[in-house]
Amino acid sequence: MKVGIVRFPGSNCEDDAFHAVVYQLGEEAVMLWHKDHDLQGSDVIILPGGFSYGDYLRAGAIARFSPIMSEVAAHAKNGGIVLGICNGFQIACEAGLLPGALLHNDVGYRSMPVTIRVEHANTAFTSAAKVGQCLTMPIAHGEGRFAASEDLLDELESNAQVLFRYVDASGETTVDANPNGAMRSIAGICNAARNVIGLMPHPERAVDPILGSDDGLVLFESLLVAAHA
Amino acid sequence: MTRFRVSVHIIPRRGLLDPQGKAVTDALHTLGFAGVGEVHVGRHLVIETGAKDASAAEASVRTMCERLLANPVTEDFEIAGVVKE
Amino acid sequence: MTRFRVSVHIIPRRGLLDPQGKAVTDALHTLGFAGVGEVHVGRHLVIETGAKDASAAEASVRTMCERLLANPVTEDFEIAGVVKE
Amino acid sequence: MTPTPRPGDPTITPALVAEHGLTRDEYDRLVNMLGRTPTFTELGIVSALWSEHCSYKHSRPLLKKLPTNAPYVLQGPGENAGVISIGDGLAVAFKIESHNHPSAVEPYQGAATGVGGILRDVFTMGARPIAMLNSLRFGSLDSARVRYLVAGVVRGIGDYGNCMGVPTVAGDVMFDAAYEGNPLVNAMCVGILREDELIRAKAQGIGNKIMAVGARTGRDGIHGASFASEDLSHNSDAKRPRVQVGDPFTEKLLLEATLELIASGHVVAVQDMGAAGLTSSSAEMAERGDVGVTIDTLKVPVRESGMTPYEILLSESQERMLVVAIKGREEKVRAILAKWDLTAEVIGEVIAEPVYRVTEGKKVVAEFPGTRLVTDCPQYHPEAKESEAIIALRNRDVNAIPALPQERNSAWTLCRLMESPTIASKRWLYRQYDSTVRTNTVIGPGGGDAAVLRIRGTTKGLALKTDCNGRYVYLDPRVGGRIAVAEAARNVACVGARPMAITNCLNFGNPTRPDIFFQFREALAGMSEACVALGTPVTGGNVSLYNESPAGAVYPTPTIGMVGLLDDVSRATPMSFRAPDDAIILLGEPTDELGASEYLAWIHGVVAGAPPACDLTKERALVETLHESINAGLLHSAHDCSEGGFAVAIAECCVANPLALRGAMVDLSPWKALASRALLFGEAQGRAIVSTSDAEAVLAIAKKHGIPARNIGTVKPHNEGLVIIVSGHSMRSPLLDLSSAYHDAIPRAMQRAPAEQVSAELATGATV
Ligand SMILES: Nc1ncnc2c1ncn2[C@@H]1O[C@H](COP(=O)(O)OP(=O)(O)O)[C@@H](O)[C@H]1O
Ligand SMILES: [Mg+2]
Repeated sequence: MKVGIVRFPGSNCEDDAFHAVVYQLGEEAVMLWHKDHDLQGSDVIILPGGFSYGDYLRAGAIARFSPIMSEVAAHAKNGGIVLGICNGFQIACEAGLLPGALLHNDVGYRSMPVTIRVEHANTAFTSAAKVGQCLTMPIAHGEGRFAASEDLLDELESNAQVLFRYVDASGETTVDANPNGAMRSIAGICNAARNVIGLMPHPERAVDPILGSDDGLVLFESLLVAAHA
Repeated sequence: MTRFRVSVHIIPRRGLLDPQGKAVTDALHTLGFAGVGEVHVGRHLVIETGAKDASAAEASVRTMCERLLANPVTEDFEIAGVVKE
Repeated sequence: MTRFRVSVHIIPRRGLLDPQGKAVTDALHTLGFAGVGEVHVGRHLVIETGAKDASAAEASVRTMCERLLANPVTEDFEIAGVVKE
Repeated sequence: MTPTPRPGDPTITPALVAEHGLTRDEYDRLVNMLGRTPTFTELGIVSALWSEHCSYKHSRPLLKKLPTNAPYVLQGPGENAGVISIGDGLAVAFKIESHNHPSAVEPYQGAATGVGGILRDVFTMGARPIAMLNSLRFGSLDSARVRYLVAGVVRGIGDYGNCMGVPTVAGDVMFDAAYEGNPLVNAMCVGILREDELIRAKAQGIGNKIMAVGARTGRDGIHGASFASEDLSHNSDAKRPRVQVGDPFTEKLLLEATLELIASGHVVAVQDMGAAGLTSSSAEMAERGDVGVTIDTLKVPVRESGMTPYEILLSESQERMLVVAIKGREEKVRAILAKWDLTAEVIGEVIAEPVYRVTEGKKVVAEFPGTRLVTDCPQYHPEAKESEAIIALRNRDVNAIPALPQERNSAWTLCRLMESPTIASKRWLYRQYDSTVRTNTVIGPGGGDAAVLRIRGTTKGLALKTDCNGRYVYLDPRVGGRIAVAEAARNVACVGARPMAITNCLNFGNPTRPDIFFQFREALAGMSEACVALGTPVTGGNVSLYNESPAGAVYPTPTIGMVGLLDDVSRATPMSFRAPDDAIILLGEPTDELGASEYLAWIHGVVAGAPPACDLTKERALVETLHESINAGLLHSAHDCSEGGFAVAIAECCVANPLALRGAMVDLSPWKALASRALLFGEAQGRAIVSTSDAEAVLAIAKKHGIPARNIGTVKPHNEGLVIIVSGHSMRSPLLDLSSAYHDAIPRAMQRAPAEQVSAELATGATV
């Protein structure tokens, strides 16, 4: 599997994604420059976390116009896997690759571990996980409150596009377990075709027990399965 | 080409939770401004641009809003003024 | 007491760096809006408040700006409109 | 060439000279150096370079006495940052800096630009920043203004570091009325580099080009350096336009571009444009290289039209740097910057002629002979005399202070202390800091006595912590200076590291006051003694004087930033108890000392008594005991006793990790000769509480190093609470009480004033 990680000006989690793929998963990864038009034959594209263009105006609003995004969109359209983490999720929403929007947290910036529950396993990023499985990993964001119209939310639910929800230690969604006020506790979603996935928590920061959790590994392992399918 | 200064309001769509507006309301109440009701917080942009006339300037800023400045999922925009420099 | 809707612009003070405005200018240039000069990004607040008349409403919002809404060190404000509800 | 005044320049009058902060003597010195009257531009340059902030005119003679050597020190004081070797061809660059005055005026931007400045100091050495720390001092949280400052400072630190993608991993925060009008905001940055990529800020190579890199120059922050060298008075409000606005996005681009530039070999020197901007960076680079330079202000990219040379030279616009490019490589430098959407312009040259010359096009506007602008700066040796009032405070018999009636129940006292904001959990702050980005944070904020970062490609880890108890330094500067270093060393030892070196930020009042200069001299002496004893040289730092408000000077606060090295990062040890049934061992010995304690300050409102004694031989033995026990894999947790003494320390071991509360049962009967409040809440130094499943082995190691150690009890499940047997009584504290006191105190205090917070939040357009 070859993973292409896009470097936008202001990205800052691209090395973390690289390490997760190359050292923890043992797969190949390349850095893609946002001004280029070449995905270098990548099977999976990761839009990493960070503050592309400083998150000025709105998180992800400016990055979506980077030259490489037209290639990423074409890749997605052809069924290629695209994974947006944190700022990458925001970029994917702004680019229209994913529905909805990410607004300012109701409580300000939050950096802390959260637990998310896997809602569906039938995507390239969750296939190795079990439905209902709870994973612990860090969040670190100020604009992660997922929002959409009630109609769109219903549609996402009925299409099984809500992939992750914030939950408490016992696996239940509660107001206290929701770190940013996200509607319906949504932490991550996929598109209707299920090949574009976005989430606010950082699975690439939870791939090594010495850092407190390796719960994110199962998600990256899912990518392997999908890429070799 | 004439230079214009176009100002735009970008406003969070009604119905979406506006934590910032709420925080401001609460703060104003704490400070004793009891009569304050709802507060809405949006963005105010002032864009200097060249155009052949005021309506061309406005049209061009409208396009900027649609493409970049406002998020169509969560925000509305209005052109608040067009002034010749 | 009448209800008023007062709108306020809060703008980064001239001369101070406006990183947000600069990023938006650059992005608009990239998008092909070549005629764009400077862009400034501030906040637009709409405050509902009760007052005996329009000028009292305006005066009260002015105090709110001075005390809370605008940062006196880095921002200026202007009352953009007072409308009876 | 003799510079000519520019049309419109004000004439040089005694009043203008005074306005520029130069004394009569300093002005005479300048006229002597030039052999003529200075131009307005020259007066501006000298005013900045001879300000306390840039020239260290009151502190340099004493700073020279600090120990700075160790075989592994690659770069000591005098550069943008200090650098030590950590083996495997790797080195660590680190430095701490203050942004106290700007933060007092505009907390958000002041703190943010402080973070930006210290980051640049580290990456201009060729190092990639891997961690940030912050050391903060505020007045009481009862004050709305203080809460406003806390909210703004913390958000400023967070927003800047978070955007840069550098984790903020540790720090320390204290609250005391002494800091009410003048908060302290010290930020530390740590970076990693390959030893062979180390670059210095030394102009060299005649004909090489001086290039301005990064953001454009605006009118912001003109005279910030001299501003930082004045007392904060009500008058400071009038100086508000000097506030600078940070742009972390541009800084992130500058970081990437700079590292690429250094790796490319096209530049021979890199220097941050910090305080006093272009003037100070160019003059200091020239002085280090002992070369001449010439700068043309017309070539400097500006943000506003009509800027004068005076303004361009003194502007403190952020996110800018100066590089010396090898002649002929200018285009290559430009190309690298352009990749990151940044500009680089040639603004000057390294010249053979020994002058510092500034031109505006062809016209010379300032010229100084050789490097005398820097080297001829005045130095002062002020008078030092201890304040009688402080001597009286120190000599007060604090043991005679009667206990409050509620204190008959020591569990009450403990619970109150746990909610003192100085002791309470700082999670409200650090949950606003990304602490996990870069995926190296093995122990983050709140997890251990120091932060631990792994070093990829090795088995090693770095331990980092800032510390300083200004109250100790106030009551006895010599002892307080020692303790600041000793506590920082203890903290990195508690996570398993060997203390290696320190950086320091000396926050003091007005040095021309004899009582303040006494504090400065003595605190430095104490620091030096501790650095020698503990083998931790000083590699750099920062001096911030004139930290005074109308209410008086802050506590003298020499903040220590300690770097330690773990050979095996997998041994990194947390502060919280883990396994029930583990033995609890107290390393070190309680005493009857109660002076200068948090107990007296928080429970009795008394700041008095002598601070606890600090025996540096014992401190070293403790560090070695901790290091050896942890490396032998013997310890499950380690936590030192600091503010709040033994009782607070053990309560923290029980409740610091809210997801895994642990009880404990300990018996202090062996020390029944001591008064129980000194035993419980006194702050005797040289102690740590450790837990282990092999008490014998730990006691043996302690014995070998000659420190007292005793098995005092066991870790228990959470439902058994904390039980301390003291003077024949069982003192019982339910964990939920301790935990909520400890974890909720600061959030509760900060909630009290939504109004002030919101205004801070709105101030920069960032949203809630
Ligand atoms: N401003 C801060 N930023 C990040 N972490 C902090 C800050 N202040 C305190 N911490 C963290 O909280 C924990 C307790 O700090 P402190 O009370 O200073 O410890 P000690 O008293 O043992 O020296 C440490 O892990 C420290 O790094
Ligand atoms: Mg503490």
